[in-house]
Amino acid sequence: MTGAAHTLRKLVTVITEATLERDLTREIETLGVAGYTVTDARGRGAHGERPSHWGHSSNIRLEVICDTPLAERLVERLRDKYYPNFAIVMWVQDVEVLRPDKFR
Amino acid sequence: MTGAAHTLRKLVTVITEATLERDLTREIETLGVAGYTVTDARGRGAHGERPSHWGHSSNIRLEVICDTPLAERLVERLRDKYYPNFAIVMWVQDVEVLRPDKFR
Amino acid sequence: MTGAAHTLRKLVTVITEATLERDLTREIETLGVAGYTVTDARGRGAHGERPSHWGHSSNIRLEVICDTPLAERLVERLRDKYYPNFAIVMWVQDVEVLRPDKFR
Amino acid sequence: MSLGIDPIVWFFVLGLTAGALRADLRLPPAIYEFVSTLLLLSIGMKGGQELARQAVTGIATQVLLTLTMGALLTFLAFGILRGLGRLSRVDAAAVAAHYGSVSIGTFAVAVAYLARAGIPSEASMPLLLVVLEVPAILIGIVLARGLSAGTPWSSVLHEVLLGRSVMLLLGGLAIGTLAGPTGLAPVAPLFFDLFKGILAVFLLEMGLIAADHFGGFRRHGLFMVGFAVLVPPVFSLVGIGFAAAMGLSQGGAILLATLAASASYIAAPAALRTAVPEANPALSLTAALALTFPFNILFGIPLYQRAVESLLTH
Amino acid sequence: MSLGIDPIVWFFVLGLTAGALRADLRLPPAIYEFVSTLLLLSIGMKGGQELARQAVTGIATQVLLTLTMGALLTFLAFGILRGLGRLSRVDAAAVAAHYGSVSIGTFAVAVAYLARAGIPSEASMPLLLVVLEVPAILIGIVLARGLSAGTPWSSVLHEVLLGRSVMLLLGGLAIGTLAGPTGLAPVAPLFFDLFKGILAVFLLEMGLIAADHFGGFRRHGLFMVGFAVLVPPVFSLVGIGFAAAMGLSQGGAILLATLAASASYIAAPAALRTAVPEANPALSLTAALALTFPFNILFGIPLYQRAVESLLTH
Amino acid sequence: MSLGIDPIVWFFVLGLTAGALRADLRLPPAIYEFVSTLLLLSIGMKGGQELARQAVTGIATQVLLTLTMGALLTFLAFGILRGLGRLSRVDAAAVAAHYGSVSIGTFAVAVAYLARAGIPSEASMPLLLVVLEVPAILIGIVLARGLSAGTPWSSVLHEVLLGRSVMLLLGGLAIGTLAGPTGLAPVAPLFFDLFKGILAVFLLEMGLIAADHFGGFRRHGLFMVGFAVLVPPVFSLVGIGFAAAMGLSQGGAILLATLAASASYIAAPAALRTAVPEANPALSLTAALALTFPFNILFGIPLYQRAVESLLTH
Ligand SMILES: Nc1ncnc2c1ncn2[C@@H]1O[C@H](COP(=O)(O)O)[C@@H](O)[C@H]1O
Ligand SMILES: Nc1ncnc2c1ncn2[C@@H]1O[C@H](COP(=O)(O)O)[C@@H](O)[C@H]1O
Ligand SMILES: Nc1ncnc2c1ncn2[C@@H]1O[C@H](COP(=O)(O)O)[C@@H](O)[C@H]1O
Ligand code: NA
Ligand code: NA
Ligand code: NA
Repeated sequence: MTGAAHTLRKLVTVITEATLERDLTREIETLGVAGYTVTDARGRGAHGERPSHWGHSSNIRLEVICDTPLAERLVERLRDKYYPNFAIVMWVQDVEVLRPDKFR
Repeated sequence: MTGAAHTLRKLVTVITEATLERDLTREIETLGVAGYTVTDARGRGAHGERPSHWGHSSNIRLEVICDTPLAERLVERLRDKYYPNFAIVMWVQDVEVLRPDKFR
Repeated sequence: MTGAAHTLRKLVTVITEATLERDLTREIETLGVAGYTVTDARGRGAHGERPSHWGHSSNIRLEVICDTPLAERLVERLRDKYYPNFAIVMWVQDVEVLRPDKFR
Repeated sequence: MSLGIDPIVWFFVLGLTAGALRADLRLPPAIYEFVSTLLLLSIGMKGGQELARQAVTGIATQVLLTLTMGALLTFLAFGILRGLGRLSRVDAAAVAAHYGSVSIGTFAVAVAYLARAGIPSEASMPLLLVVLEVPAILIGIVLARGLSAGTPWSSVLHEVLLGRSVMLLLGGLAIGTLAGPTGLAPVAPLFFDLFKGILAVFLLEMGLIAADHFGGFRRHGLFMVGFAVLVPPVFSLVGIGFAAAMGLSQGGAILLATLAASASYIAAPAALRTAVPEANPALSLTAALALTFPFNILFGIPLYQRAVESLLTH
Repeated sequence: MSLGIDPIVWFFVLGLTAGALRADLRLPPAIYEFVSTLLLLSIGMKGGQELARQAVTGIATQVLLTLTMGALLTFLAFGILRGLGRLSRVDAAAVAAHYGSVSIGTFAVAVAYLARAGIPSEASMPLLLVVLEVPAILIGIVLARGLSAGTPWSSVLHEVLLGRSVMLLLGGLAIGTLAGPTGLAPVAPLFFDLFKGILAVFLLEMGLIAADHFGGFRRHGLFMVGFAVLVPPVFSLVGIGFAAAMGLSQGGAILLATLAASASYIAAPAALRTAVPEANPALSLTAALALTFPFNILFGIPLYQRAVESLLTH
Repeated sequence: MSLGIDPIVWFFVLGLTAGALRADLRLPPAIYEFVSTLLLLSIGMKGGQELARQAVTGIATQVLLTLTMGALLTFLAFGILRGLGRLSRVDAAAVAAHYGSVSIGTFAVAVAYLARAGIPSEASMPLLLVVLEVPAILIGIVLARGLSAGTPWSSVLHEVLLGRSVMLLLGGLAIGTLAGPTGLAPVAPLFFDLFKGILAVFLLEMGLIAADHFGGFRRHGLFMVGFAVLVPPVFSLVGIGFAAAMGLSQGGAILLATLAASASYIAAPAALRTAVPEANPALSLTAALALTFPFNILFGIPLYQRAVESLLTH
């Protein structure tokens, strides 16, 4: 797209256990990321089914837009801290954003 | 992917205040976009925390698949109309779709 | 991104009728996909408005990360089975994942 | 004896009005499910508590006759829709499944209506409600698809026989029978005293939902409108006939007439959507929800009472 | 006569405390909507049932005087905020809209307070509540934007006049009037007997929400704190004046004083956010929700009772 | 005196059955939270209203003895799980934390059971419930991790001490004490009259959830099954011993025995998941929820009543 001044950023998407929400968002703030978005989710993976109807076993879906170095740091931090013991999945994509200054 | 006849389209994702939903979807229809998808969300950004438990302060996450010119117009329209006074974030990605005719 | 060993996978996103959830996830498991994530959604498309407040007419948003051949098979399977009679939309993107072994 | 309009019906009218004005009174789906769960359990438990009290004879005959009636109504509806309406086979079958089956919300309003008028009815009625819900759906599917190998029968049967309404009604019946009136006393404040209030909230919500579906009519033509409004009184007569054959009391006959006249808008749509996806879901839902349901609630039930009074003079 | 603190107020205090300690007692939004729907219908129906019973005279005058009061309070608030507070025009107009309008939660607590004290009030009060909710919002929008072409008036009017609270209160009033006390008896267990319990749950939730908004004060300065706490007693005097002009009973006067003193935190924020997006929404919401609401609940209502007793000696 | 099965237990059985048949009766999470909030507040308020009425002596001793009991049960469970079960240290510690702590749902059923049997109990019991919930969780964490610097103690303590159940029970207790029976009268229809009905809905839901967790047993082996079923009666004896030491009445002793026998499936899993993530969460949850909870509800409580009757002859 060319009309507006678009810049590339990274979109990191994390699916993990709902009980981690507070922890995770604190982690994100500590890293200095400017914002995040969370939605409720359910699913299935290596840790079995995680339905949405019972607090302990539901998931969240977290999205963070940031620049590449921060995304790199975020992904590594979450991997080191949560991969060993939690149901968690992450992926990274390129996105065009409008106001790059909003997304360090 | 090559098996089916895939075509590139744009995916515009918008995170903004839940109270804007009606306004926003009307705007989208006016532009002539064929469809959209909305999920409930919460998050944090330049306008502070927006939790999901109190109507006034929750977010929505809106997705629109359309062709590049429409995406361009949509992004500019929303930017002009909502960026000055609302909590809003947008990003754009390329996606492959199956039936390009569905997504003008 | 280069810091960790990242690999490309496909992210297939499906928006469709909520009543199909059980069917769809069974289909996905049959194909041998390792996992999926579901969130509740609403929207508008060729089949009219699908609001979230009445079970029959609400949508789900399903995400599957897998390798290209599986994604190809999944998309074709869902297209053949559901496109003729259901409200359904799908798109495919490239994503970088951390542990490619998790996503056949 | 005429009773005037039951106040709970005003809640339905309020919902319809708000929906027509596009005012947003909608309750979250979670509340809709809570409220309907309470209603289903209440109806079942009320029946069960009576079963524990009365000696019930002839239940087997009643069940068989009810099954017959369900089948008959479904074929009747299918015939009308194919013959007069010239609907495609799948659409006719799908709509017939809805009209052969029943609306539990309508039944609840009729129960409240009888309570208000002080007319007793048989303890077995909630059981007949369950019995009547199921066969039409299965017959509709067979009418649409034949007995073809492609039909996912195992999941269809699972969905229909273990559906929410069947399980909650039967569960309530069982609990009511096991516990009896004394055993139920401690839970009566929630399940019995609040019944009409909860039903009022349910009707408010149904009014909003029905209003949402009015738009469907523009597309579906005059025949469907006529069908949705004329079938209820006609089918109610069939219901009264079967009630006579079963020897039901006046109250039981009014309930059976109402059941015959009502159309499913929850169990049938869900089952048909997966079993007969080629059928147009809006067709059945618009008719059942936006016309037949309001018709029965607002005009039908008093009408069926009068019909029972003049036809069944024991 | 002093009554001590109404126990339901303790639920609000529990919510505030839990919120301050960051303990998570929060109920899901679905429950908040359920509970507030029940409260709005209850308030309306109570009023309606009285209207069905009493011969009401002079309603037109009461409505007109109430509209006048709503306008007067909005202009008064605007003047103070511009003159003393030196707020920008849009911010002053937005806050004024909140304080000219009313808080239904506060009204519900006042109704419970009067019931506890055995003080009767006019059947028309819920109607005046509706009448008072609307004009301030419209005036606030005009104060902020002038009558400029840019204002989306049709959607603003839709949102304000067909808003949840207006529809449910008017709907409840209509149902109560149509059904009368006898007609409402079957739904009384839900709508009347549970009223105070439901109000307690509502106040618990409001305490948590109010606690969330305390943070806003650091940013919004001392003037707004003073405004939020001093306006209620001042405005209550205006309310008492109008109550005298209308010839309201003591109970009616206490309710009108409470309404004048209260600030909207539901209808006004929603309408202003879309109609006057340039206004800072946290400013109004923090004041109305985190200060004025608690002030009225905890101290205001007994105060206004005393003021009415000493000022209005019929 | 034997009472037969309490009808509310049938709701649990209905949930179990529906879950086993994979029928979807599930209520939305919002309703689960609403219902459990009402139960927690009710239990607290009932206790508080008694505290306002009775002169309570020796509460400090009761609290201290209860804390001791909580610690003792946790160490006991840990010893059995390590010694006989050969579980890893973290898993043994995590399961021990669940069994040293309590299940509030089980307590609610026991309260309803006593009410039905007309057996009074001490006003302090809800307080002891709170006191017993907390220490086991903290001890379990220390057993798993030692007092290592890595443990996020501040957030663990926040979660445990300001958790939903602690806050609502203490809040209810405080409100009940402050308001007393007269003050609570207006909210009694919601919090007291509906108590058993609400508990029935809660048990229906718990049956469904428990059924979901049965699958876990295939993986976790015979030892855990035995542990989950044998620990409750054994621990109940410890509870009875402490009840004797405290000089509790028969009703109080039955409640304390039930608390000792019950295992936490809400507070403990949440706290352990973040504090001891290495522990397998399915192990504890399956045992506590799918075996110990049903065992106590269906068989345990009457058993503990009999044990108290034969052991504590005052
Ligand atoms: N292949 C996948 N595609 C999409 N979502 C997945 C996939 N695998 C796992 N997930 C999600 O991530 C959560 C945790 O995954 P796991 O750690 O593999 O159990 C699951 O409950 C799913 O919601
Ligand atoms: N960097 C980000 N990544 C993901 N979501 C964001 C980000 N920044 C903001 N958001 C979302 O967009 C909403 C509005 O953002 P803002 O206008 O910056 O307050 C926030 O409440 C978040 O849900
Ligand atoms: N262009 C689009 N962009 C995003 N979501 C869409 C789009 N078109 C349809 N959808 C979603 O897919 C659902 C089914 O689409 P349809 O089959 O076109 O009615 C809709 O209810 C929307 O939630
Ligand atoms: Na029928
Ligand atoms: Na005011
Ligand atoms: Na225990």
